[in-house]
Amino acid sequence: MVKVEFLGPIGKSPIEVDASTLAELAEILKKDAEVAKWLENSAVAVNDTLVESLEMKLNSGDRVSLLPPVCGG
Amino acid sequence: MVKVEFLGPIGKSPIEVDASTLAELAEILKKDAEVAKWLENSAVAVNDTLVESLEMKLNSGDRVSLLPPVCGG
Amino acid sequence: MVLIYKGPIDVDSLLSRWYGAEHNRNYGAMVTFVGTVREENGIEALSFDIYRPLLEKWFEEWKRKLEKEGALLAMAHSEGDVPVHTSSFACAIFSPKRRVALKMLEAFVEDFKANAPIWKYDVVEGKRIYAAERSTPMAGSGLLAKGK
Amino acid sequence: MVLIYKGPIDVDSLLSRWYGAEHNRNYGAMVTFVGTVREENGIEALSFDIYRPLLEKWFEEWKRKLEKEGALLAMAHSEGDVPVHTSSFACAIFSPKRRVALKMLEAFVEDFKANAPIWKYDVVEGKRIYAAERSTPMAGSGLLAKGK
Repeated sequence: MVKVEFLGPIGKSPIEVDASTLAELAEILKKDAEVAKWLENSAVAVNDTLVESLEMKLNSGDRVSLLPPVCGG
Repeated sequence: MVKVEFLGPIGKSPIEVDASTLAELAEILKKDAEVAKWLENSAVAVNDTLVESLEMKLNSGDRVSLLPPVCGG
Repeated sequence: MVLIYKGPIDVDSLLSRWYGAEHNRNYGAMVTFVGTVREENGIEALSFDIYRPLLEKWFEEWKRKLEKEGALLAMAHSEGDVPVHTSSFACAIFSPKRRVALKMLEAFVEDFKANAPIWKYDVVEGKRIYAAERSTPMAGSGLLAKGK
Repeated sequence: MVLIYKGPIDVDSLLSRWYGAEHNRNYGAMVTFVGTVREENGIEALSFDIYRPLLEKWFEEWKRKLEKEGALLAMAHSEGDVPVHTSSFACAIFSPKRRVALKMLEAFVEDFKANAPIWKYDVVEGKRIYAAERSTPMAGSGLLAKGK
């Protein structure tokens, strides 16, 4: 199982899902209306490292974070 | 008479000279060895306004300042 | 390490602390940036969420970049509510050379705005409203919207 | 008006004074630059001469330029001896917009170096030596070397 957390304004509690790649996770999240609208403009981190490829393998216990548009300062 | 003051590192006391234009003043200062070497890289102010033309008329009581290369900060 | 304040930054003591720690280490230039909450659109405050693990990584990368230029970077940010006319962000760069400090301050602050994992909310009548229009998708955003 | 210090600037109280006077006037960004005397070439201190009337004119022109952008400029400089690891120059820009503050800080500091009527001396074994090689002729220099 992979833990998915939704940062900042997404305002949703973490969920646990069964996915072995980011591409699989993407398909699962697209079906969640609350989350789907954030996918287009959110960055993705796996275990606190920003990632850029959907092919990335996920292992049980991995933590995936969705980071919506930012504005510090 | 015009008062000429020498700022910063020129380190010379002010002098009074008889000159009716900056061009005339330039000829006088070129004859002063102590001052001549500073003319090439000094800016000139008349009554605390920087000037750019040798044709400028000088009136009795005017104050001319020589400003050698600067380095603040 | 990024200094995180709960609420507004105490700017006087922060700048004094930074200057005090570094002025005798032979840096010729200190530049600082302080961001203060403006009164506009009827807000009472801004409020911030921070994702600390990634903020720390992002900051340490910038710190290393500046170290290569012989310069030192320090940063503080607020979490939670920051009332109008108080400050939520501060940073300082110490450098032997003034040009490095001036160039890097601008580059750092612009990248901070675009990529530091911090979320901003307007606080109006006690309610937090995400500042969506002023926010920027981080580099690499939209990955999970791709695919089939 | 430029604040002139006899000897080193008290940076803590100066920055605190500037921030304190302006943070509640709805400027979103404060940027500051502080110049500190580096220990190099065996100097004990730097020393400065200032020609105040022209410094004031030069500064007021910059102040007006920044006011057109909605920004506020403040500056302090030392006269006389400033020991190694103490500070001789400070400035601050307050602006509603961060980009104006960042751009203008760089432009102001560079023009300050090139055109503010201030002369610098190294102090070595109590003697003042004009820093000729690090100095820049002001705009328009050489006028009196022209002619016949």
